[in-house]
Amino acid sequence: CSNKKPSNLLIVGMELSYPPFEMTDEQNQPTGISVDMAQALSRELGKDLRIENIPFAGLIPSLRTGKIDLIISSMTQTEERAQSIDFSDPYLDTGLCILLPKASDAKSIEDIDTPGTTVAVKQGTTSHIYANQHLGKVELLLFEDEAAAALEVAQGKVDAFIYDQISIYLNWKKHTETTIALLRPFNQESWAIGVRKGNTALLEEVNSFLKEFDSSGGFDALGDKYLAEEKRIFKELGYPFFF
Amino acid sequence: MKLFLKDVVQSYGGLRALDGLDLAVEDTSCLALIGPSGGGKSTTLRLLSGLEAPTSGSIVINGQEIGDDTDRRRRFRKQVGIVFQAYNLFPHLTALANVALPLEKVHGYSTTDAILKSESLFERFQLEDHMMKKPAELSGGQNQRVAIARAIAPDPDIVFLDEPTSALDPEMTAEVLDAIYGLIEGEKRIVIATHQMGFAQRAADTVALIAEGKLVETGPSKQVIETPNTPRAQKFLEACLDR
Amino acid sequence: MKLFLKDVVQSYGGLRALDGLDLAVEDTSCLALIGPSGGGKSTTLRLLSGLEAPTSGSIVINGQEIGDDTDRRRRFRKQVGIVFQAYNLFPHLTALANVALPLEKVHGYSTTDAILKSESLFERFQLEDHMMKKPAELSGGQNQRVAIARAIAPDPDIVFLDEPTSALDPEMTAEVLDAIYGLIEGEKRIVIATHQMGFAQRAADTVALIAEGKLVETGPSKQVIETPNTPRAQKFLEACLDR
Amino acid sequence: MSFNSLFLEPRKGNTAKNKSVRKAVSFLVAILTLSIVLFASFATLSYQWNWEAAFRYRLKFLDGWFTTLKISSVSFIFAFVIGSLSTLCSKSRFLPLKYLSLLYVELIRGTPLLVQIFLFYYVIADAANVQNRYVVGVAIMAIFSGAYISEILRAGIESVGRSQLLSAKSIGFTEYQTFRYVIAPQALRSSLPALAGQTANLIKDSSLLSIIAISEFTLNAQEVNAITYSSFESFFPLAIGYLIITLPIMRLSRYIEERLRYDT
Amino acid sequence: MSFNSLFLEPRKGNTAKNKSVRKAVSFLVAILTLSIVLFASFATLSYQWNWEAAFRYRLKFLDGWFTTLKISSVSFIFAFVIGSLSTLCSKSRFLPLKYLSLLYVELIRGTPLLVQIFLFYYVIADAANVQNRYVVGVAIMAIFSGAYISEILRAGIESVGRSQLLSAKSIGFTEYQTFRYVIAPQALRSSLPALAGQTANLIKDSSLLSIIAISEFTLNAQEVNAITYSSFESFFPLAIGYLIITLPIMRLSRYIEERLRYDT
Ligand SMILES: Nc1ncnc2c1ncn2[C@@H]1O[C@H](COP(=O)(O)OP(=O)(O)OP(=O)(O)O)[C@@H](O)[C@H]1O
Ligand SMILES: Nc1ncnc2c1ncn2[C@@H]1O[C@H](COP(=O)(O)OP(=O)(O)OP(=O)(O)O)[C@@H](O)[C@H]1O
Ligand SMILES: [Mg+2]
Ligand SMILES: [Mg+2]
Repeated sequence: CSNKKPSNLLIVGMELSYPPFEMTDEQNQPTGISVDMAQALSRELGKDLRIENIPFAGLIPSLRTGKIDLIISSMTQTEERAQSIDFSDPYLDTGLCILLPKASDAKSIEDIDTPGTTVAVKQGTTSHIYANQHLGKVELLLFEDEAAAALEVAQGKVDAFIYDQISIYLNWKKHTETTIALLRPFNQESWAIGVRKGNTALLEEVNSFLKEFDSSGGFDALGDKYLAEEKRIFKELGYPFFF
Repeated sequence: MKLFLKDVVQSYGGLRALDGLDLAVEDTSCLALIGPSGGGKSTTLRLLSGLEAPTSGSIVINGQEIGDDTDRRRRFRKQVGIVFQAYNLFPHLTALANVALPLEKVHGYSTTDAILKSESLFERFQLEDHMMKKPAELSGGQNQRVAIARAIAPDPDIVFLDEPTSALDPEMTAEVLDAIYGLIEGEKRIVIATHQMGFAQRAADTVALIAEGKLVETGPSKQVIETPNTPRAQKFLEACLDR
Repeated sequence: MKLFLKDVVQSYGGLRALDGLDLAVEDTSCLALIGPSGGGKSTTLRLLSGLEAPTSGSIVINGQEIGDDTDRRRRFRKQVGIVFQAYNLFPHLTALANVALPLEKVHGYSTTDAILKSESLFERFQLEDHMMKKPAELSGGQNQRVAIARAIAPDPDIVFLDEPTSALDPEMTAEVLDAIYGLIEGEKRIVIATHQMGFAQRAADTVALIAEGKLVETGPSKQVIETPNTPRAQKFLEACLDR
Repeated sequence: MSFNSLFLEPRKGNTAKNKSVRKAVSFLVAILTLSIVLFASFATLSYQWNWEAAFRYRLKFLDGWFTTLKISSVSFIFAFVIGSLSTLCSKSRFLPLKYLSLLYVELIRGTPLLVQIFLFYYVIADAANVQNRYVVGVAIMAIFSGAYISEILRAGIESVGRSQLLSAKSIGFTEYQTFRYVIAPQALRSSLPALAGQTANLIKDSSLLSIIAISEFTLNAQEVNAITYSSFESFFPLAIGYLIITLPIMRLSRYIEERLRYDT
Repeated sequence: MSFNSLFLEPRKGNTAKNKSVRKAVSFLVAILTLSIVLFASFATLSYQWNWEAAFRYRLKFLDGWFTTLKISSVSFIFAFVIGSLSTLCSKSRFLPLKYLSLLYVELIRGTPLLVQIFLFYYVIADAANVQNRYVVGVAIMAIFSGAYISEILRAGIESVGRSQLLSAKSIGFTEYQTFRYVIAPQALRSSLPALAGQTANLIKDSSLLSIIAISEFTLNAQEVNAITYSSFESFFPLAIGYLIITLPIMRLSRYIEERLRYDT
């Protein structure tokens, strides 16, 4: 299917609802760290860029059926996903964190993994996969909408919400009076660019781009552009930062 | 039965179906309403039987005002039986259920008694073979007979019949005439609207001729039909085939 | 008009509405069907006018077989006019539209001509004031007159009338009689089902008495109605109020 | 056997013996046509099927299916009650009640269920201190479907002719009896197709309850999809699971419809 | 003014002068009741409102709203055509066609739109080499809604009495004329409430097209929600945006319904 379109076009799929990595600006144009990355990549490859806004669950099917060429959507590299698609070299390290109701006295992930505890995760994400594998005792609640999960914590309807670091931080900022956040990641994971299986030519091009982009300070610049405040606060708190 | 209608007006939209009808009948067992089509017979019957309230004017039957008051009209209706010109049977019920249901639900018969009573009426009107048919499966005259059966089944004090023999053959018309005599003997009172002058003369002791929403002439049936006084009545009755 | 029905059977479910009807009429301008209610008059009319196909048997009108073939029946129906016992006007159309629509759509009148023709018929039947009403707003007799107007408006070759005067007063009945005479003079042919023997005798030259789905007696109208031969016919006609 | 005798419906009254054969053959032809389109499409897709992964999660499917069945059947009962009450109110002479019912029907039918779930669960139920998400889920679905049912019943009631009401008055029926014996049976008959459709919708719409983390059928299927990355392998069982509930409802409705048919 | 004269609907024929006053007052009472419930609930929530963030994204809302409007109006037209054709087929004497229409209606009504979108976009449209996602989106919505409309029209057609058909035959109408002048107007009248409901559903259901990356109203609102972390601030505009489309449709339908009312 992939040869139905002009070859000088690079189609990148992402879910534009994950600030500040993938989002839209007030003019409804795609913007964010991943968008800038995609632009740099297309320049490097000498191709025109088209960004497709696709819900997370639709990304892998779209890639597999050739409707897009790449996934740059803050996608964590996992073994299961690697069976369906190929991943580039990782470009960002992060980990999962916890959002708790104000009254909670949990201090770590181990405190949460007790019978009778309800834990919210975003369905289909690595938080979901982690909980499935490591939190055997809790009652798991799946959310599609992370705002809903954060509200549940704020209203005390669930005992914890597990998600990646930046999301937990931003959600905590929305509910500062009712929630607390444990912002030290309790596991390690890394994000990578998704490429269709067998498309090794593109995979190699992407990998060499990433290497060069990193060494030329591209990621640091993006961090300063989009995450200046977070970078500062994380430094103050002594948490590791992405780039 | 004493009937007293004073300046009764019934408007439908702009049209005055009854346009100041005055009628006073001192004592009658059976009153026949005759007159040209569209003159207001059916409308008069609907008002007399308490189905509709007149736009204005007063209606008194046996000293009882059948006026504006909905509750009084409802109580009055329980003591009367009505045969509509278009029969108005319930299309979703069998002929038998059409007759038996009001007996059971309104007049307190047991189910068995209601059915027995209905069956005897069906026999009288030669409908034994058609009890289980729905109205749409009955012939015109069969529908009319079911409607008559429904009206007289609960032994009402007054029966209002709107052209009850229009779809009936001479044999059945005679049977209905018999039924009317029976009712009169049983101290019931009857008001019929009819176009059949022969039938009117035999059944009714009093006749009222209504045209253009007004009373034209009233009096003993033989006198009005055979030797009408007013020119309008004379003109109307001239054309009769069956006088 | 020549009519020939041989062993016609019409079954509804288990019931045989017509149970082997044989009728041969050599030459008639107007045939009247009489007989007890439920005897099969309306059914016979539906078959003769090609609205239904008989379960079995053959029907020939003027040498033309009105049989099983749907297309032939449809062609035949365009040349006939039908008045139903229950009028069957279209409830969503005004009285005027009920008459004018078939003129325009089936018989090729211009809209103006269709309306003019309809209006002249409404005048004839004294319906000028009721042209814009829907059927539910008309009195019983007014509905019946609209149905007659609809049937005769396109000058059909044969007109089938099912108790066309049942809801009409003597004056209007005379008017309908006149209309029938006019049709006969214009070489049209007519079949009427009726319970009014006086009307039958005046309008029809031939009478057929149908009872229990079979022919009882047929012959010139005066003879059959005044001096019937068979006992069944004698019994039926005995009860007549208007002979 | 000729083409006609195989594929044409016999005319009324014609009691052709091979009626059921015709039906079966024609039905097969219809199904085949559909299947061929599907197979041909999948063939061009060169999709690597992975049924095993989906099969491993069969319990998850089953769990979700039962949750959906339970939630939607309980919701339906309440929806019917709410819908009937709202229809009743819409016919009330007490105007504020009438308008409240109108507002209810229009606001609920006019806005997305998603918003309603959010508002109801996180605002109204929270204020009312109802914490059980299943109770709230059932309540929301009942309120949502109730608005549609109310409108369906209203239309059904208004389809009962005025002459029927006059007739009911004439035999002395009270308003309740008129409703019970005249209006309701006729209105129900004419509302049946729409009611069946609404029930199917209720069952399917209940999938939106996943937003408040009710692990119903669709959510569970999507979860399997997310875990095993086998979209079609989880969506086919999903479609079939819903059909197992909705098909009998639609067939039953058609059957009753046929049984209650009467002419006017 | 007494309680009665303010809140009770005047009886038929009573030409009370303060009719519109009554209506307005009662309507206000109804709206107030509703608002109070909402406000009271939000008061207990202690939610930090952030309307500014949502307002900054007004263009995104507008964009999505227009997309939804465009997609659903085009879909509706096709859905109506497809639905009518399917109804026609379901009345056909050619049995395979009849059963194909039956299968279409039951399979589509019986399975979730989500699955249909997935299957249609990733399999059938792909095989047919249609790449434009908006074209596919419109096609899916038309096919989906068409099944519901087909069932609605079928019910409407079957509500036309046999005597009407006999009457149409008797005046020499062809089958087409019978349909055009007798069946269609009566069926349309009786299907109108259900059709309006289905249209509202079509508009709202089109939000599921977000799964194939059509940036319609709901998706855009959810994105604003995700970007600005302000759920209710994006859901209120969402509800109102849908109401702006659906309310006029429902009102118009009621108005036409009232205008076309006739008694049988
Ligand atoms: N659709 C139907 N289903 C069942 N039985 C029917 C149907 N139509 C007519 N019948 C029966 O067929 C018989 C003949 O009916 P038909 O209407 O022809 O009588 P008719 O002579 O016109 O009577 P009437 O003078 O009362 O109009 C009746 O017994 C009637 O009940
Ligand atoms: N609902 C209505 N809307 C408008 N006009 C109506 C309505 N009901 C009756 N009318 C009109 O009122 C007048 C009287 O009607 P009514 O039915 O009382 O006449 P009738 O004497 O019974 O006539 P018929 O002998 O033809 O049955 C008629 O002109 C009729 O058109
Ligand atoms: Mg009358
Ligand atoms: Mg008859």
